[in-house]
Amino acid sequence: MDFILASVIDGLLLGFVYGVAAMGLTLIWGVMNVINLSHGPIIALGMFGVYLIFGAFSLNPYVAILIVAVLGLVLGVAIYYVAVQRVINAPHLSTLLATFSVNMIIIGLGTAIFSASPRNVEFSLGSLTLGPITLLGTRVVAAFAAMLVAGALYLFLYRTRYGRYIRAVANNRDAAELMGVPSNRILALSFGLGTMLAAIAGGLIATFFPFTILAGGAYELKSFVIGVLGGLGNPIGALFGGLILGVLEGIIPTFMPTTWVPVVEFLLFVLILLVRPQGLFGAKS
Amino acid sequence: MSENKVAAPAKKLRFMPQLAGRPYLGLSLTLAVIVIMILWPLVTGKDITRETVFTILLSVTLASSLNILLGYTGYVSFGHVVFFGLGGYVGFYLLAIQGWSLWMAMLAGGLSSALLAYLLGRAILRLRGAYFALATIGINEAMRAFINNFKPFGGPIGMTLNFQVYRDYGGASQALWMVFYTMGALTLLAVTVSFFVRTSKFGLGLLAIREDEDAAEVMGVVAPKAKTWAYVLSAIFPGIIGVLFFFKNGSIEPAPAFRLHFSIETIVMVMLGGQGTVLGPVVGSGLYQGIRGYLLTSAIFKNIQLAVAGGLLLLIVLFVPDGVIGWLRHRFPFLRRVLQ
Amino acid sequence: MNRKLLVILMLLMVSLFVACGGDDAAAPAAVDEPAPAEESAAPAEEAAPEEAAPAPETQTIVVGYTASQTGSQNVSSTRQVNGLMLWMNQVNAAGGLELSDGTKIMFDHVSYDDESNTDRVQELYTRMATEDDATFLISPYSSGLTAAAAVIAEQYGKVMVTTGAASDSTYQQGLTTVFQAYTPASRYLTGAVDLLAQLDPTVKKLAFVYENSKFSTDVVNAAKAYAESLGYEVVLHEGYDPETTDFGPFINKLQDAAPDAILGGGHFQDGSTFARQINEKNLEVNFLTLLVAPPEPDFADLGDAALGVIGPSQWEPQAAFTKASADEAGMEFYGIESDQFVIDYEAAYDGEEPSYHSAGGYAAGLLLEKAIVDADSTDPVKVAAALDAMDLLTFFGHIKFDTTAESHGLQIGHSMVYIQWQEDGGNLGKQVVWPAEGATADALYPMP
Amino acid sequence: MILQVEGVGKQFGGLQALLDVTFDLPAGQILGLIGPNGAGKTTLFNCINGVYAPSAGRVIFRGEDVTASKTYDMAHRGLARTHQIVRPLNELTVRENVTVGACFGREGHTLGKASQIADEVLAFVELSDRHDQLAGSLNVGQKKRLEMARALAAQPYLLLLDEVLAGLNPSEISRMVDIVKRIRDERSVTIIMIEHVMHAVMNVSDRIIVLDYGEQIAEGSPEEVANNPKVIEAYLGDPELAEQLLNE
Repeated sequence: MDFILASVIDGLLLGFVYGVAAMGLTLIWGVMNVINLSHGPIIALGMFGVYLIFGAFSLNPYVAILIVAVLGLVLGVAIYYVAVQRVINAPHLSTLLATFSVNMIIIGLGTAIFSASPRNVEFSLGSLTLGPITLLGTRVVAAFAAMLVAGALYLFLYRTRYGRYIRAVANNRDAAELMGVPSNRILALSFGLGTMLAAIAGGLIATFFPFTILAGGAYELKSFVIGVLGGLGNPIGALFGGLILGVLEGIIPTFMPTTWVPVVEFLLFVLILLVRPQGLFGAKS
Repeated sequence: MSENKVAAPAKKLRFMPQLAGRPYLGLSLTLAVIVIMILWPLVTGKDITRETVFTILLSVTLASSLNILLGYTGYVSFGHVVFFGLGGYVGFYLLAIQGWSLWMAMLAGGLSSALLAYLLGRAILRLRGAYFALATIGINEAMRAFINNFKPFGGPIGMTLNFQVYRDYGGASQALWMVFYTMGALTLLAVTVSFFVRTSKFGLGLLAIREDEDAAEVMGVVAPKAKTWAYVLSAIFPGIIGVLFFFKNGSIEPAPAFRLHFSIETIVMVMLGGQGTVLGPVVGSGLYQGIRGYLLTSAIFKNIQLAVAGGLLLLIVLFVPDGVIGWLRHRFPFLRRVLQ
Repeated sequence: MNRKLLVILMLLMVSLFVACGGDDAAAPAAVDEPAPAEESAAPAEEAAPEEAAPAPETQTIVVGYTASQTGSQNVSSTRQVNGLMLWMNQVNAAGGLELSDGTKIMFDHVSYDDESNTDRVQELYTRMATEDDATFLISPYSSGLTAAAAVIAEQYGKVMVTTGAASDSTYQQGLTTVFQAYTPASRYLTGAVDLLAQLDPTVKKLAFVYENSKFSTDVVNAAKAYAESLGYEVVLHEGYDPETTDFGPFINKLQDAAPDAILGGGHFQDGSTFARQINEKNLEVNFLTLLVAPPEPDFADLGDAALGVIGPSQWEPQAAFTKASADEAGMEFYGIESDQFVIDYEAAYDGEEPSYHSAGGYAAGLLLEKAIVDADSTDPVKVAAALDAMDLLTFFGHIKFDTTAESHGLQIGHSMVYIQWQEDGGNLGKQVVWPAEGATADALYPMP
Repeated sequence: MILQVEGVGKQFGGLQALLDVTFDLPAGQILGLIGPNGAGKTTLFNCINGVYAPSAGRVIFRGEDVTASKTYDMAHRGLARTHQIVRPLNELTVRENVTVGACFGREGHTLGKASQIADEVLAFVELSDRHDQLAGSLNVGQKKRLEMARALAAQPYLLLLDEVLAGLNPSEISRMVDIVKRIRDERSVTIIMIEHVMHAVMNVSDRIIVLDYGEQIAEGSPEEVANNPKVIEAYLGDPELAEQLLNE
């Protein structure tokens, strides 16, 4: 019983962070119907951002994440204007390949600069022992940070003017344009927010797992799964999707070999796409 | 959309080969190019040329197969490597563990990929656009994770071939040549199949689906069936050459067999040459491998070859979405007869 | 119209030929070697062999290998290449080898970065075997990459000495030209089981948590069978994927299964992470043996997490393989002695302490050298025959290869030692704890 | 009877788009289908040709119950249609577009035969000179005729025309009306046409059905329908305007 509880809690804490990564992916999909295939490398850049800032200035990693978030936003806006804007109305293949080419560029430059060797942010907040369960400080903080980010995103989308613009553009771009919403700038902002979330997730992961420049790929795939679980285009659903995935990752190893986890995850992913493409919690139709 | 097309020059040539003056000119040209490639290592007499051409032929076959689904039917299969990997695995298992001959193993590899495509096709081809693309990624990853746990196929460490096997094919170095010529023959076959699909009634139905699936169905195209068969056709050759490839490699493991990046590279080759044309994937593969080879070996670019390749891809997607052959066909209408 | 078609046809062909030909023309720029300090001083001959020695008698032999300069295997691989280059520089500095007909053999190398990637390995070994005219090959680091390289060596009939590649299964594929310097994987952890039996005869429950790689699987399969034959109960036997960074699920399972001893790991990165997370999660463990990572000096970076961890090693600086010990055992000794190797290595690489991967790299070169001397030729068939016949002691230990058809090239002479990280006056240090006759300290048990 | 529609209804969520529509259509007639925007005309077409499965009722085509058949089944059975918003296969040539119709329609011709039929049909709709152009590059009037040609190439028994006159100028309209009549007369194809251009539909139809809010409010000859006060009220709104239109 302790074993299952410990596994579930471990999974849940990670699930929050997965949720943040997936929120970024699904926000972009929801607003502009673009699957961002540069999502993984941006997560990796978030990791390296924290690693470098922490290493160079010995800044607290959580302060570093704030800086990384701003950089992530700027990077996303830049990617939008360079690679996405021109093909936003083209067939899906074009946006998939455009964002994938950004993926190649980031990975290529990243490998040249950082090499593909593993890195570690040498940072620890100790651990917290509650009865049979030992929680790592960094993971608990990361889960709280993820909740904060999700809450902030919710407030932004539902309580601010730009948030309303984003929702309007997501709903109907032409209509929003007619009502005077600067849709192109809103799309750029949305893309930036999506990459910002990815970078934050990367930064949080870097505080407890080792990583390489290629490490984002695994989290990108997880984000797909979560996005589909929560409903593509539904950022809040993504947080719940993240929790579900986290719990699954915790629970599955308690009764079968851990290496079966991805089999279950991806089968679930395909199944939900087929049976309930709007996700478990519904999404925009 | 329609404004762009008004500017397109009037086309004077007919599309259907049986009606055109010289029906198979396009095919002959394409095949001639491939035959010359196959003979090239004999001219230089170098093993390394053979290896380079082998890579290009492999790409041509994969790209031409994918083109049937991507270019003709308009479905973006991001996880197409699953057929290469699965076919490779099934064939390798039969070859290495069950002691089948290479030829039977290749056949079995092709058939198992085709069967997988048939079963999957009925289910996932209902999805459109990005959802289909995502589903293919999911299937590839699920398959990789499954094979990683599947003990008969060696699980995570895969399978290796006993070298004694090469003796049946005249020793290791003979076997390499045999593998090369087999690859060449398969490439010719795959391109020929692609041509006949493109110019057949079946192919016309696929093109109609690509342009507007619902309208095509209203006109009587049985889209679910046509799509499934297109999927099956596009899966067979990857399955066959998967066996050949891993036979040459001597071992097979889940990660290299189901490498998502490999699928995406194939899409890039199709795009580069021109999706929906027969010659496009051939030219695209040659160009892509040429560029990649150059970047990998260039003193300036070797460290950032991936970034440079990404930049080129971006330029193509943004500015030449029709690819080389597509662009030539638009720009020089008289070429449409040859560049099919 | 026909002329236009002709022009197009030619254009297409030209473009394709450029595509094919591009690869032929240029070779990937060879990787920059981590330059040993002595290199600049030593091989003037290497720079201009024709002038330094009379032309007809000097033959320069190209040795090809790839290194994982980047990717998951970079730590161990870099040490291995350092060792190999030290050997090459020493041979060349000494004026090369001299055959009985007076021919002088100098060595040169061609190498590339394989990025720890199997596909790259095959591409690059093919290039070295064909385009770069490498006469002999040295393996990359790790069993997985070496298995890929071995295929190419076999296909092109090149003699390859493998190092950093212990997996037994590679040598059971009917290879004829590949020779293993390392003790095979199947004997990696059997000694650890013996050690445990000696430390605490009451222990019964073992757990194996290991990387899903060729090497670790071979290791654990053999160790598990051995342990079970001794009456141990295996309460957990599970593999993790090579790119695993989260060992939480495994640690939870270990907590649940409560074994007396944990054996496993894989390579450097995952092993270090595993040890670190076991420590972070405060898992109670008495005996922890991990593959590959602990013997690496960099393992000390883990601090407390490293303390008490045991690791099998192919070679340790304390190992006393000398000419004297060879004479005592009635064996032939060849090459440098252990002490001298450590001194030379530290001098060459700014005081970097050699690990067994460094020693393995040097040993691979040394074996090749010895085989050429024995064969009195650089002909691959003769060199392979010399390797087949080899039975000697080096600074690296006893070397002898299996010559049966089933597992040709498998190392059957060499054996392992086991180290443990112990605290000595506030400093972490490696101590040899097994086998008893070579031990420099008693094993800490239970581990702190 | 070539087509019998029996009590067909269609509901989308809470919206009742069609309710209990019933009519018979004998072979060789031209049936006009009129009604205000949103009356459910296109929905009725969609229920007949299989785009939607009706929520209630039956569709019988040439004596067989074809309710909720797939669109391609209906095409094979000899039903062809055009779309209100044209759907050309943009990247294919005009001729290829029409060939698709012939290849996959009722007869399922081979490619060679189909392209002969395509040439013939293109001549019939007066698009021969455009046959090698990409369909996407045609103007609206040409696209409408292309839609028609594609449907005709299938050699259907029944042709559903959805606002083929919308967006055409007067000369194009009279040309199209002429084509519609010739389809019935020369090719003995039964036709149902949705139309807003009153004088045209009154002119060519043998019979007219009027839909309003999904319900069938009138049926009869053009004169009967035109003089039906319910129709004038519901559909035409202003009786005077209606009269004006009829007299055009």
